[in-house]
Amino acid sequence: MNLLTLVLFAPLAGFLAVLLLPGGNPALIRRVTLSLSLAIFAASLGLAFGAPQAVDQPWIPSLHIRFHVQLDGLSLWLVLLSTFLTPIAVLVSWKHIDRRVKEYYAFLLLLEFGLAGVFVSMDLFLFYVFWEVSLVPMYFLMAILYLYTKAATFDYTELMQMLASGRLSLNPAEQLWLFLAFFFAFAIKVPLFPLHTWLPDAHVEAPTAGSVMLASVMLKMGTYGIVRFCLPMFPDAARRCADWIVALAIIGIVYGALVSMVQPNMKKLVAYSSVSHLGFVVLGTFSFTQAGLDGAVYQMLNHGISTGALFVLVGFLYERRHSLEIKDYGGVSTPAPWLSTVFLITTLASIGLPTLNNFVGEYLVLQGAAQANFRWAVFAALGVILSACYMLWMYQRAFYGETPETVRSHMHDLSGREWAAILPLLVMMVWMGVAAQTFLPRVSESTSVILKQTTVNVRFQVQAPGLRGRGLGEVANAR
Amino acid sequence: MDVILFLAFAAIAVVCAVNVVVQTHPISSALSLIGVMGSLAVLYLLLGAEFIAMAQVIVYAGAIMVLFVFVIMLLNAGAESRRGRSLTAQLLGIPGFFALLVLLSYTVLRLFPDAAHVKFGGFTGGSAKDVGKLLFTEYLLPFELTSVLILIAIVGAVVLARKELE
Amino acid sequence: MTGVPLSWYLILSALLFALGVAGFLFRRNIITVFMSIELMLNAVNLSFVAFSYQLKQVNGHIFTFFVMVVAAAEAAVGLAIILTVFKNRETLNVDEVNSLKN
Amino acid sequence: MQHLWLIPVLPLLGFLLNGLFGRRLAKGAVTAIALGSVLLSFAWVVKTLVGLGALETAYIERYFTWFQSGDLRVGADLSVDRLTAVMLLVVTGVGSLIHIYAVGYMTHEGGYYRFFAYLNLFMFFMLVLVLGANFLLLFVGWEGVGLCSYLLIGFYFLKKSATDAGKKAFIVNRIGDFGFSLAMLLIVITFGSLDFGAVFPAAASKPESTLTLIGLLLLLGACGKSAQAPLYVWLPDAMEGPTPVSALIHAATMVTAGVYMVARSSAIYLHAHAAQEMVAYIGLGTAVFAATIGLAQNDIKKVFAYSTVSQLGYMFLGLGAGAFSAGIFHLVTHAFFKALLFLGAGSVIHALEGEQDLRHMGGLRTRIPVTFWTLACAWVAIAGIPPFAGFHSKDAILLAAHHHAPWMYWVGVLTAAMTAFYVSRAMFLAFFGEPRGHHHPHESPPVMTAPLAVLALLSLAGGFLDVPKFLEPLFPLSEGAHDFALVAISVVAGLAGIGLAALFYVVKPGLADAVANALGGLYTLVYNKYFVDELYDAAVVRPVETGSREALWKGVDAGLIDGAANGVASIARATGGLLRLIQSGNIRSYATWVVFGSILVLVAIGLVGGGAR
Repeated sequence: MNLLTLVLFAPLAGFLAVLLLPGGNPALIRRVTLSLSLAIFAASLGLAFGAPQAVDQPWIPSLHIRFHVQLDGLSLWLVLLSTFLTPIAVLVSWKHIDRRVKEYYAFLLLLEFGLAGVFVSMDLFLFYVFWEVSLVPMYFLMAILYLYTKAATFDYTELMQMLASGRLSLNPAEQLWLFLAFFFAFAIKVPLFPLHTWLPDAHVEAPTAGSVMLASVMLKMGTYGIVRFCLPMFPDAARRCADWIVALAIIGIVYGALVSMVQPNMKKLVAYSSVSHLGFVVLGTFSFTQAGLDGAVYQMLNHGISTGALFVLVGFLYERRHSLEIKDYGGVSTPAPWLSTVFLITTLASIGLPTLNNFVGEYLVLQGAAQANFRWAVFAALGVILSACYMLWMYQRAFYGETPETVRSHMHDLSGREWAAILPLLVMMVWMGVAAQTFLPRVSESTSVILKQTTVNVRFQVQAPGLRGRGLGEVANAR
Repeated sequence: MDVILFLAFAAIAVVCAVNVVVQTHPISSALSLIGVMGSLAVLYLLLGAEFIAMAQVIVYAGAIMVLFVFVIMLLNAGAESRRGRSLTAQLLGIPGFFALLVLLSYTVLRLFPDAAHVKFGGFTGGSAKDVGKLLFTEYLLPFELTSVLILIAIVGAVVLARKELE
Repeated sequence: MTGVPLSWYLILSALLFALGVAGFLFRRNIITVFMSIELMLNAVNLSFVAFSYQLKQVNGHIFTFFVMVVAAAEAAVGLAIILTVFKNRETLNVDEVNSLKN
Repeated sequence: MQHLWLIPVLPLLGFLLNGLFGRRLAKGAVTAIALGSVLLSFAWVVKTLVGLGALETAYIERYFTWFQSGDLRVGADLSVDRLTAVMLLVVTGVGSLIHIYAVGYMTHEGGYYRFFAYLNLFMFFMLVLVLGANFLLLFVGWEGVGLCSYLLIGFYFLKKSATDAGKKAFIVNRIGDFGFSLAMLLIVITFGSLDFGAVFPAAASKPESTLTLIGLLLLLGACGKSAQAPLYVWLPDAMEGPTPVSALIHAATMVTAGVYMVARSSAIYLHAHAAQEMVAYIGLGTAVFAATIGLAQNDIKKVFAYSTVSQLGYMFLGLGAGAFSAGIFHLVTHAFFKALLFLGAGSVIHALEGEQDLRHMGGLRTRIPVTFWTLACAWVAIAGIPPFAGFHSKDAILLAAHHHAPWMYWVGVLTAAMTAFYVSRAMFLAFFGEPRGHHHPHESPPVMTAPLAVLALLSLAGGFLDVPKFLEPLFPLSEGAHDFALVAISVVAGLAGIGLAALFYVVKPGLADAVANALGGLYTLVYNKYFVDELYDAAVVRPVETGSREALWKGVDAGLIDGAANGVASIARATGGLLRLIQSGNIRSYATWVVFGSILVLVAIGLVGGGAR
């Protein structure tokens, strides 16, 4: 039983434990969930220090399905992000959730289990099982089954070895269709324009903690899947489709920003801004450059922290005023100066102010995009301008100006519990903005492997008809 | 001898099975089904499955069918009426029956073209001892689980029945 | 004497199974339908035992045993459900039981 | 080790202390922290520069790697060379004076601690900007000062106009940053690094077209930050902030960051001819354009704001003409006299309890003499009267412009005349003639007048600091001869401007209105700042906003995409309707389907031949 297994299954145990608690005592349930999630987070911190861990055991031997989980620089921080945000989600729903408390907290832990599982699974079937927590991606299922019929394994490591050694060869058409099936399933989750319209509605319906987990971690499942599986397994197809996908990503960046600008509802505004931010992640991924991939992964974490914080803060506002409409606010900074300050810092992080976290990720993504094709960077950088427009405009309307009586009577400053929820996020924003090197080397380690895999295969199949790969050589020459 | 026994009891089984299907009164169907089960028990013996043959008589013919008959009596079920047929069942049922029969037979024959001939005494591993040994070693967990299953079934049956009879 | 070919047993099994299916399809009395299911289970059991003979293994017997257990449990619960349905609807005709709520 | 990091970190500490605990601290403690941190920083600058001596080459200190990806490493490295030294002295020196002044100015304002926290934060970012040893660190400072500018312009956050102005400043700056970011990306692609030490020596060997593109993109960034056409629109609005802010950020330091950045990148511009030409054109155009608007403004701070835009144009002209050191020289002297002008204006406003309209002032010369006399020093300095500060630097730029292209010199002289005119106009309207307001002016306290006096001294004598000579190792002096005729012409132009203003506003007060009426439409155009704001609003802001709302959100998102999704859903519903016929609820028909399905499976097995081993 190593630490990885412990961290992975502790939430499941927690889920069962919370279910067994007496339902009539919500205070107890909240405390138990909070301490459990904190303990899990503490344990997961150990993952960052120890040697890379992996577990590989037969699971369903007759189908050659393995319980293969592994932690590398790509998954490590995403797992930590999930365990980090769960206690915060518990805290922000402390007062807000007053019915079916037991089920709510238990399922929060189950969600944590699923998310952590998605990020460490190295067996495609296992990945699918964990992924099932949220969505039924039929195309994905079909694609992995097809792969299984060809390779008779779901194990990612094995698949990659078979691909590299040529024992499993996919012709261009097969690669393309498999890639598209994988990508489509992931892209809905990201969500990539034009598959994003579910997101704002989902956020408006979800409670605060739901929004936080959805935006911060669950959306990352899509981008993680793309980086982990789509790129290394189907590099040729990925490169062939890169132009189209990047076009969608850029449209998403600009479009999400423009639509955010005119949202009257705070949650929708933040949701559309997510569309814009995640466009950056996809853009960086499909730039096929070291900087772009590093930036994309880093941006996943950044978005998790800063957008998570935004949803937490919008939740705080909602608890006070019971409205998400921006026009119902105004002059909040007079009665609640600290709340406003924290909101401002988060806003600034979200619009990519240097020394706060998003900047590093955005910069690296843009750098990678520029190396691949300078025009991409030009269009994507427009999103940076627009993000300032919509966030600051929202901030101005909600926080500045004279305070109407309706706001004054509801508004009070941050409570101790709220501080406990938001302060770790603030610390992370500054830390990740200033000391990016805490995180980046581990990320680079994994992304450089993935990058090499996408390049190696291209070299093998560069003669394939209709393939105009932008090999690493060309990028290197451009520098 | 083997052939005669097989043909005799196979014939009884088939006739009784047809009777199960064609009889309109459930009690007749139930009695015919007991006939099917009894003749199957003999066939099991022929195949060397002593334990299963006994279990077939005791559990199926004895316990389960008694339950059926009991319920039929309790509900005082009469012959079924002729109205309200399902069109789909009519249209697809009869061709379906034959198609299924043909296909099953075809598949079976194709899968076992050169299987051995069955002779009484050709396999003697089906005694209560052998079955028990396997049941309590290799299949211990499933066995225990079935006991839980039965317990749940009993509880479920009691709950369902009680609710309506109170 | 060379004995009976195994395929005869299997064909008998198929025949009984098909009869069970037919009964399931054509009968309207819910109890008869239920008995048709038992018939199908028996047909399958016969196959198991026959295979067991062929392979000279007891495992088939074990499966048959389990099928019997499940059949018993099923009969208990199924008949309880039939009782309930009858109390509620005053009918045993499956064609009239076509919606989950009254 | 000289511990360069202390220079920016000291104000940062001040910010943290005041920002976190300021509300609970006594006013005296807040003042002590704010002033102390900046003064200590200034002292540390002086100590460091003394310790570093001649600074023939850049002195670099490397602290830690900020982030690294592949070959690209960005470090938290600070460096000092002569250019940085000049900037450091200006920023911390003038910054300290303005901090002292602000203690007096802000005494009666709410949010005292917040103001000084922001001001300290600004100092931190500004110092990072000038100390940074690579483009990205420069960008950190660049964005950071933009943020502080946003916060300080919107300091009176109850006023919508103030927060609007703050937002506008930030967003317009962002447009500039767009250019700056792209320039950085291109620099990395071209040079493989962002370090000044790696980029500039390699510039000569790179293709001119790339360098030109980099230069133009950097220029876009500089235009945003330094309020050059067409991105100057935010600076006049920025006057909504408290006056010390206008002096510190929007006159002396932040807005000159663009000038600093272009000068810093001189190696690139020297090899990118077209880009450098563009710098000159933009500078000259802005200088004239803003000066004409300044002629007709009635708000004293707006006059100085347009003056700032115009003077920054001058600096760009100098840079574009190849006289980088002249541009920096003007930056320094401008920091002295423009800070003084703003602080003086603040003193006037303070004296008149918030009145900013020149038409309601007048005759203040005797009422607030200290303010008047210090302002007069700035006046002569900006008008280019020898031997005061503005004369030297403006002269250097004009000479370089003449060397570059004579017509630029003449336009520059015209601008100089206009500059002298509008500043004199403001001075005459405020301090001469009869009092037009109903206020009872009172002189400002010594804590405000003392910095004015120091700045007045610097404005008078600052021209004798030979900045171009000091910067010679970095920017070789142009060989243009010191042509006395050209100098004389520009001085005459300045004097003419003052004379004309005196004629209009002192000798014959009615004349100004008569001329304005005579000019009619032209006057209206200038008075309304050429309707640029309205033009931008109609051409960019409205279409984007309306387009986003009507076309994208309601059209594409709700209509097209959701429509398509709903279309799929309705197809599914129709299919479901068909399938619903099968879902009769009849158990036996279900069973039939099950049989049907198993038959299909069997057929499939038969066809595929599964099991036939």
